[in-house]
Amino acid sequence: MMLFTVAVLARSRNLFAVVVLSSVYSFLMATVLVALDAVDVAMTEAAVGAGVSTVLLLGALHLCRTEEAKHAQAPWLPLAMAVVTGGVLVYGTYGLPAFSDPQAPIHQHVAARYLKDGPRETGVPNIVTAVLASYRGYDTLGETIVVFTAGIGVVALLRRRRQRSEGDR
Amino acid sequence: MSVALHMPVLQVVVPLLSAPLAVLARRGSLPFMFTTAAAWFAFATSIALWMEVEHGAVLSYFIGSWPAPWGIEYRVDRLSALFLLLVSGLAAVVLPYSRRSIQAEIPREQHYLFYALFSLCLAGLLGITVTADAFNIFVFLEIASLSTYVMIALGRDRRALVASYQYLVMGTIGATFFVIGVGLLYLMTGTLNLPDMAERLAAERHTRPVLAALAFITVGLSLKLALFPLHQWLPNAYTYAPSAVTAFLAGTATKVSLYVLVRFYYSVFGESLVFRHLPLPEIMLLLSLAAMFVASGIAIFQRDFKKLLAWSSIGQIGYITLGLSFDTVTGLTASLVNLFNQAVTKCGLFLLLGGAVIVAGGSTLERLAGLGRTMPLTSFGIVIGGLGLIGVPGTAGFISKWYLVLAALERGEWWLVFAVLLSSLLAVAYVWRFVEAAYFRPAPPGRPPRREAPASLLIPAWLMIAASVYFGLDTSVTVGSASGAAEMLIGVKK
Amino acid sequence: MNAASHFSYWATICLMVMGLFIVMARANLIKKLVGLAIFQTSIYLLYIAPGKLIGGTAPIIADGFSVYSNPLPHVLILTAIVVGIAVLALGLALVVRIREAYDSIEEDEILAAEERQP
Amino acid sequence: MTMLIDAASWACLVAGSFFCVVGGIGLLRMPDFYTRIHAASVTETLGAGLLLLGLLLQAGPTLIAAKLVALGLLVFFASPTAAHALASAAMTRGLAPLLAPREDTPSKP
Amino acid sequence: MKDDVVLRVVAKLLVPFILLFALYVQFHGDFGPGGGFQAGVIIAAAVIFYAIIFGLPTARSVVPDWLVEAMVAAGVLLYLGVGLAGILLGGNYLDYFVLGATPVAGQHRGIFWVEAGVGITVSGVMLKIFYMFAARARDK
Amino acid sequence: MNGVEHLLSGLALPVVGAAGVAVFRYLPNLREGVSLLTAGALFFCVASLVPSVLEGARPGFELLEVMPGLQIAFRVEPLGMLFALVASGLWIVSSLYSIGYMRANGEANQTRFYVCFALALAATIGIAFSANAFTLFIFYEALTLVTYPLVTHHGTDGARNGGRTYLAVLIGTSVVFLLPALVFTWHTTGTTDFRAGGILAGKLDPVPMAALLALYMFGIGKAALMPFHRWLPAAMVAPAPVSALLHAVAVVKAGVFSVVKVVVYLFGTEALGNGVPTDWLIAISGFTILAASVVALNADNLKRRLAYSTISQLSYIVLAVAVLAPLSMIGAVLHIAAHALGKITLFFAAGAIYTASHKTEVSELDGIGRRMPWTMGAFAIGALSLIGIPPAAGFFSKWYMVQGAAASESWVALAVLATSTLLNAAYFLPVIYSAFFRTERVAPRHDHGEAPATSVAALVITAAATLALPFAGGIPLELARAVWGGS
Amino acid sequence: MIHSVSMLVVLYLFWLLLSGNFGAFLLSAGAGCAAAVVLIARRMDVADHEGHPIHLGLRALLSYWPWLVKEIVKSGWDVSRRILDPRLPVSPTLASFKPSQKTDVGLVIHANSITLTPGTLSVQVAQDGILVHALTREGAAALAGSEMDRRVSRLEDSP
Amino acid sequence: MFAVATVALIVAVGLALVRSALGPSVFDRLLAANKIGTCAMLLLAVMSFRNGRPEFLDLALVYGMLNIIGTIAILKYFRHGDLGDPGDGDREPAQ
Ligand code: NA
Ligand code: NA
Repeated sequence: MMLFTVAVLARSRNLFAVVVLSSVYSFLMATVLVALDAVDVAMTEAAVGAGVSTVLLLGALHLCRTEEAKHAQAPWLPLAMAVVTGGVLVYGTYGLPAFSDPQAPIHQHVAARYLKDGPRETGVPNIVTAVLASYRGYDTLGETIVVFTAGIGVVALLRRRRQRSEGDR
Repeated sequence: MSVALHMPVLQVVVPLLSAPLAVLARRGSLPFMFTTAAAWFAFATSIALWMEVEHGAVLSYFIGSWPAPWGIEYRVDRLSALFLLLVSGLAAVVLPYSRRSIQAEIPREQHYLFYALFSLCLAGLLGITVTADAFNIFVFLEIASLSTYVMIALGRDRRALVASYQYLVMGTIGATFFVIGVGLLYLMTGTLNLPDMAERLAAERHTRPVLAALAFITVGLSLKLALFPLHQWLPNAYTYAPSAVTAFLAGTATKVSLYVLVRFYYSVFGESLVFRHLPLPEIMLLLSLAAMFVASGIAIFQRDFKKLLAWSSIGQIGYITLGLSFDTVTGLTASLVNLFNQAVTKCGLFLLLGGAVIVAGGSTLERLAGLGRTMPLTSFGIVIGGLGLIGVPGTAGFISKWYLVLAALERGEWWLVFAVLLSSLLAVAYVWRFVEAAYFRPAPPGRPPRREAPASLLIPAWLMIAASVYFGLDTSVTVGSASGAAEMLIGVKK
Repeated sequence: MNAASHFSYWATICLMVMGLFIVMARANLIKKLVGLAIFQTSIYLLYIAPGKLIGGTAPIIADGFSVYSNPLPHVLILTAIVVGIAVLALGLALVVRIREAYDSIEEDEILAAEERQP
Repeated sequence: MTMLIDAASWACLVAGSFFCVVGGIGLLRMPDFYTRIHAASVTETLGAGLLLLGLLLQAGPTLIAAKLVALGLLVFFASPTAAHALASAAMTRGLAPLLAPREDTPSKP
Repeated sequence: MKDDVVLRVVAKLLVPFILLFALYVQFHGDFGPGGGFQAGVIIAAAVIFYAIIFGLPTARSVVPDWLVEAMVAAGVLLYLGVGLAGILLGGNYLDYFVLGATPVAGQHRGIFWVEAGVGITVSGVMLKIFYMFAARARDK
Repeated sequence: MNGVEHLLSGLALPVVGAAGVAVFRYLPNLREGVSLLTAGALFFCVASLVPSVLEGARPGFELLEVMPGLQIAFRVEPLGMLFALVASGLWIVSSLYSIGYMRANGEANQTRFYVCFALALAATIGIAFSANAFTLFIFYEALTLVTYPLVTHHGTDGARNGGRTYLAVLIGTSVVFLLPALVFTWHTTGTTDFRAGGILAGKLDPVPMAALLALYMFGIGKAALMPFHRWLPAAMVAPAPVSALLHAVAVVKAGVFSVVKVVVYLFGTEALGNGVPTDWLIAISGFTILAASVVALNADNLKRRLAYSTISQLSYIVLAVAVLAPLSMIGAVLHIAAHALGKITLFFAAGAIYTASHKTEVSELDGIGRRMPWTMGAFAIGALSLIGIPPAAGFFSKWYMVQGAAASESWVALAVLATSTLLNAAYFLPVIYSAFFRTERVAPRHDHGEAPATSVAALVITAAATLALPFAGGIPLELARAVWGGS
Repeated sequence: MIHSVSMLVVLYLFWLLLSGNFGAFLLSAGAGCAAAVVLIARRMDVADHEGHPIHLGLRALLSYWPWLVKEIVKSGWDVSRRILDPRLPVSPTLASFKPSQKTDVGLVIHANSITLTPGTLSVQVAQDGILVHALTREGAAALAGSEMDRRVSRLEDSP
Repeated sequence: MFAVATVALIVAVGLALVRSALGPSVFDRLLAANKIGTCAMLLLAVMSFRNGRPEFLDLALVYGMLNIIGTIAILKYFRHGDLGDPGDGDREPAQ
């Protein structure tokens, strides 16, 4: 279903429809994520994908044009490149542990300790939170900094300048 | 508590801290002072770290006191120390320069944002260099990249916006490729800590996902480091960004991506996998040669000197990857030395050019005509830097070339020796376009007869140029560290 | 190595190919960004699907459960989502500025305008 | 008693599922935008309501039930608002509704 | 859209509950899904919802720009500060063990403040970004 | 002062002089005074080293070690001593000459001219006293770069094109051939030191050795071995004092000096003699001698004729080296000095003619000897020396070469020497003949006599030196012999 | 003020229901959060009779809602049958009528009740008239002066 | 029985997806998207019971809230072409 959404999205030239579809896509993705037990991720994806990014896209769309121009160029080269990339990944995935294999390295090594010792060491039952904020708290610091960067970046780009007009030459 | 103990992390945290402080301070010169102080602190720290690891020690720092594969580890060895030194050193020089240069290029009410972004970029680059965690690399890569995109877009020309957009798209694709590669590695090893990953990969016999990971990481980072066919974002980004940004980026951004590549090749995958089982060295060799000839060739025909230097950077990246593709201690040394020297030289050139742009009002060769007379110090500095690009003895560029030729000779491939040297002749051609414009053409009408760039721009710029000459004469820091790092990575005992 | 055990990878790959295709083939700057976002979301599945254990449950420790899916990919992907939205926000801000400067958000029109600019 | 509640719960779930699908079919079959809203509202009222009721019966008098009630209230307030906003916006933008002629075949089935 | 009576009334009804729910998500990240990031996004969404219904100027006077910008920086500073507190109390950076009487109490305290930092910055940034886009549109 | 201090001051003086020139840029008299003074001081400084070197002292020091086994270091040895002596001596006269020439022709940018000139001398002294090939290479490249502004002095399109060719050939050859040769040498031996008997001896098989030799021979583009000779005629756009500098004082001399030094101290003549093929070098240098002479014969432009003459004369030295006989080596070394004196005289004369009459073509020179007797007299002496007619200096150097060639039974070399002598005569004698024995076909636009006094003085001095060299106490010969003192 | 206090209570209840954790920290945090939200709500000007309609009598609500649910089920079933009927027997109609409610809250309850019942949809809502889109002519005809209108008005009037 | 509900909801989502792909008007797509949001929310509620983790109802609540906010945002944009427009004359907020 997600693939279907994306396919329609790729074909759709009305950018507005693209926004709607991408929000649908996020809902679907979030639901799939819940099915995969990633509830924290699902909540984030729903909030970000269906909420914030929809609003952002609308905000941008308002300032731009809502119809995509028609293009004559044959997209064979991009298609070929995308397919080659996919091919490499296909190649790579044959050799990965099978789905839901409890013997796979990811279930055996680091994560196993998080699940085993996490509650005792951090006192937090939600292991995702424990890992996020404590074991890998530094990554989350980085993530917060990323958000911060985006914030001041957007301010730097979009704040109206008072005295001067656009400095374009 | 002792600061010395926490140097690896403070190195990154202090610049990170200066960004929100700059945002809070907003007006006045506080943002500038925070950022500069942070950069100088980082530089001092990196010198201290460099001295500590120079004789082979490896510093390990566990963030949050969680031991290695469970928490995030910071790890300083010879290789990372060299890059820390480079990145923080350039920042420490560029920042004082930026004070005057952005006054001319960026509206005043955005200055505090610029400084905040600069700190973030610096922190991001340092973080990439010092971390031993694959995913943490990605996070800091994004911090550096996002701040870079914005800083590029702050350029005065509207083309800066498009350049920034293109960089954003290509950079994000590159970063995502990197994450895919890291993901495959994680799936195979269950860990994100690089040394741990390396250990587990050595025991791993299912190589297909690992090879795919190698491919993704290579392509992703090649995008970021602008390896030849993936370089499209670079020329415009460098050309239209504010001068201080260009100077800093040219010296650091692509270089740090290369660091990550080297790190993954030697410290994670292991050279036998990367270089023996795949045609990767051959491909990299060909692409490097293509970069050296095609990009340098394109540089010759540029009308804008900033863009010319940008194309030259792409060509120079070819030299760096060429050394890498040799997979020898000398080759890697050549690559690292080249990278270091090139960073210093290019930074100096862009800084000088920034001053010229402010005074002359543009960087096209027409505008720079007669610069030798109107701005003698600036244009003489550019000539010295240009000689460094050519690789004239007595400049850092010569040392780079020397090692590259040596590495090619060791392999007994004379055609490569000649290819390297012939392509460096292209540098003569493009550098001489500036020389002829500056010294043989009259200044365009309306330019003041003789006005140098302000001292606050000239001094940092000349500092870099002087450094590029210094590293051409005393190679104990560059070659010493680089060969030490190369020996460490390839596993040769001295 | 049957197809079913790799279904999630295939889905990932299809999403990735489509996203990448949109980024590269479409000239509209906003559409490109949407493609980029989809491309980025493909890695969610790449990371998270292998972390799922059939019979396991979400990694929130509770009575009555003993098998939990792997929490680490969740943490990583949370970060990836944040990065994605940050990139999208910046990209859109850039598009807005580009549109103001060039009066277009079609890549080829903009490049043509750049050609004309001295 | 438990069995009775279970049976009622199952019945509610099945009925809710049925109305959800019906709403989906209506969304496809209806001739224009405004009529499709009517179809959708079947899902959002009967479908959602019955499903939540079914779950509520499963949950019993716990905090979970309270959350389900909160969810129900949310749907109760939000879905008509969304439908109204949709219709109103469409009308404002001049999307003309497809109207039946004055005298038509009897509309009762 | 304030002129639409249905939207106005329903928005007035919902916004406080969304805000409270966001805070709930913030405080219960330890026990269930959610945490600082999600809470920050939902808070921003609530304010954005308010701004959509009642207009940007109204929203900007309720949650003024200076406050948003301060939040953007303050959250990051809080996070960084928790890390430095670890160093000051004799541990490593972001070491929570030293923050409390027992290691687990320290972890709790550290996680709480760190999540708070994330929440503050994220809500500030999301709101700021929305303000920027919407304000630019109004200026046009 | 001991040797090292002399050496140091020898290296530093021109740089100090250049700085002094720059300081006094608004005071022309003082500026040129500084220039002359520096030249004199340098010559004194260099000359004062001669006795101790002849006694066997080899003062030297290491400035810094760039990489392991790769130092910037200096050492005085007889060959460099001779070269430095010639260069610094000629700097005095060329300074003298320049003053007259530059003022009379109202040239622009004179300060830059004098600064670059002094820096060129600094580079030359660096080359002369370099203790290893690496140091030599550094100063060799520096010489290219500091002479570039001199070549393009006029700043015209023609000057720019000439400058491009100059740089392209010199930098091109040194980067593409000389640098890898150097790296290879270092890689093979771990050093690039100049040592008596060579450092490569026994380290390489004959064929790689010959290949390396080829890299060096073509890499030293300043020696103008064909096909890399184009830069020399291209550089003729420069003012006459610059041509003197290029052809006599510094640049080409640095080239052949490097050739000799590389062959003697890196390869070692004995090592080369042991089965390393060198016939190709004799052939190429022989061809260069003859071909350049033929071109010179057909050139009407006087400076062009002189330029091709230089190309041909330089290859004498390469040829003499390629013969590998001790006597021919001595001839080669002597020829560096002899050609320097002769050629500088000729260029001074050409410049003086241009300054006085604005004539550049050989066909315009009929009867000019009567208007400018001193100039043309000196020209005649220089020409005779280069043809190899006794008692001028050129005769002696050629004589050693012939003896060496005969001793090593290199008949090809002998034939080349003989033929080229005839060709030399054929392109020089007609000039002298028409200058003195023909009448002016067209009256000059303005009546003129000799060039300014300083110029004339300079060329008279060099002409006299050409004649005096063989009799000057045998110092050059002793130095030349001292090169092979060890072997 | 009364609205604020009541809102505080309701929000705190909401917190307790969501949380289900009665530790001291979370209990006090909940109180703090509820208070904070009330403060923001006051700033936002949403803590008034519209945003927090406590004046509507609880008893009236308790009698209105079941009736509404019954209506929804009835018309929902009707619309479902039409959707599944192969002939698709619909006759979309636009109709306008004047509601009898005096307050905005009442109007909104009425309008949303119309929309909630499948088959009718309020398109434009104002004191002087509600524009309704109905799936069938019969549905449209039944609106003016309907029982729903009366019941909502009664709800509005009740203490 | 949860399975029945799950399948039914997935089918409903599929049908709505078709509508969102067909359009024809933007409002049709939006309606479909809104319905998908509702179905996804219900799906989550059902799944949380199926997996025995009822605390995930929080997630469903998030879905519901964002569903309405997203829909209103898009509509607001469509009515006024602007997200920050107050609709009618500016009103000073009460302090
Ligand atoms: Na959490
Ligand atoms: Na309805």
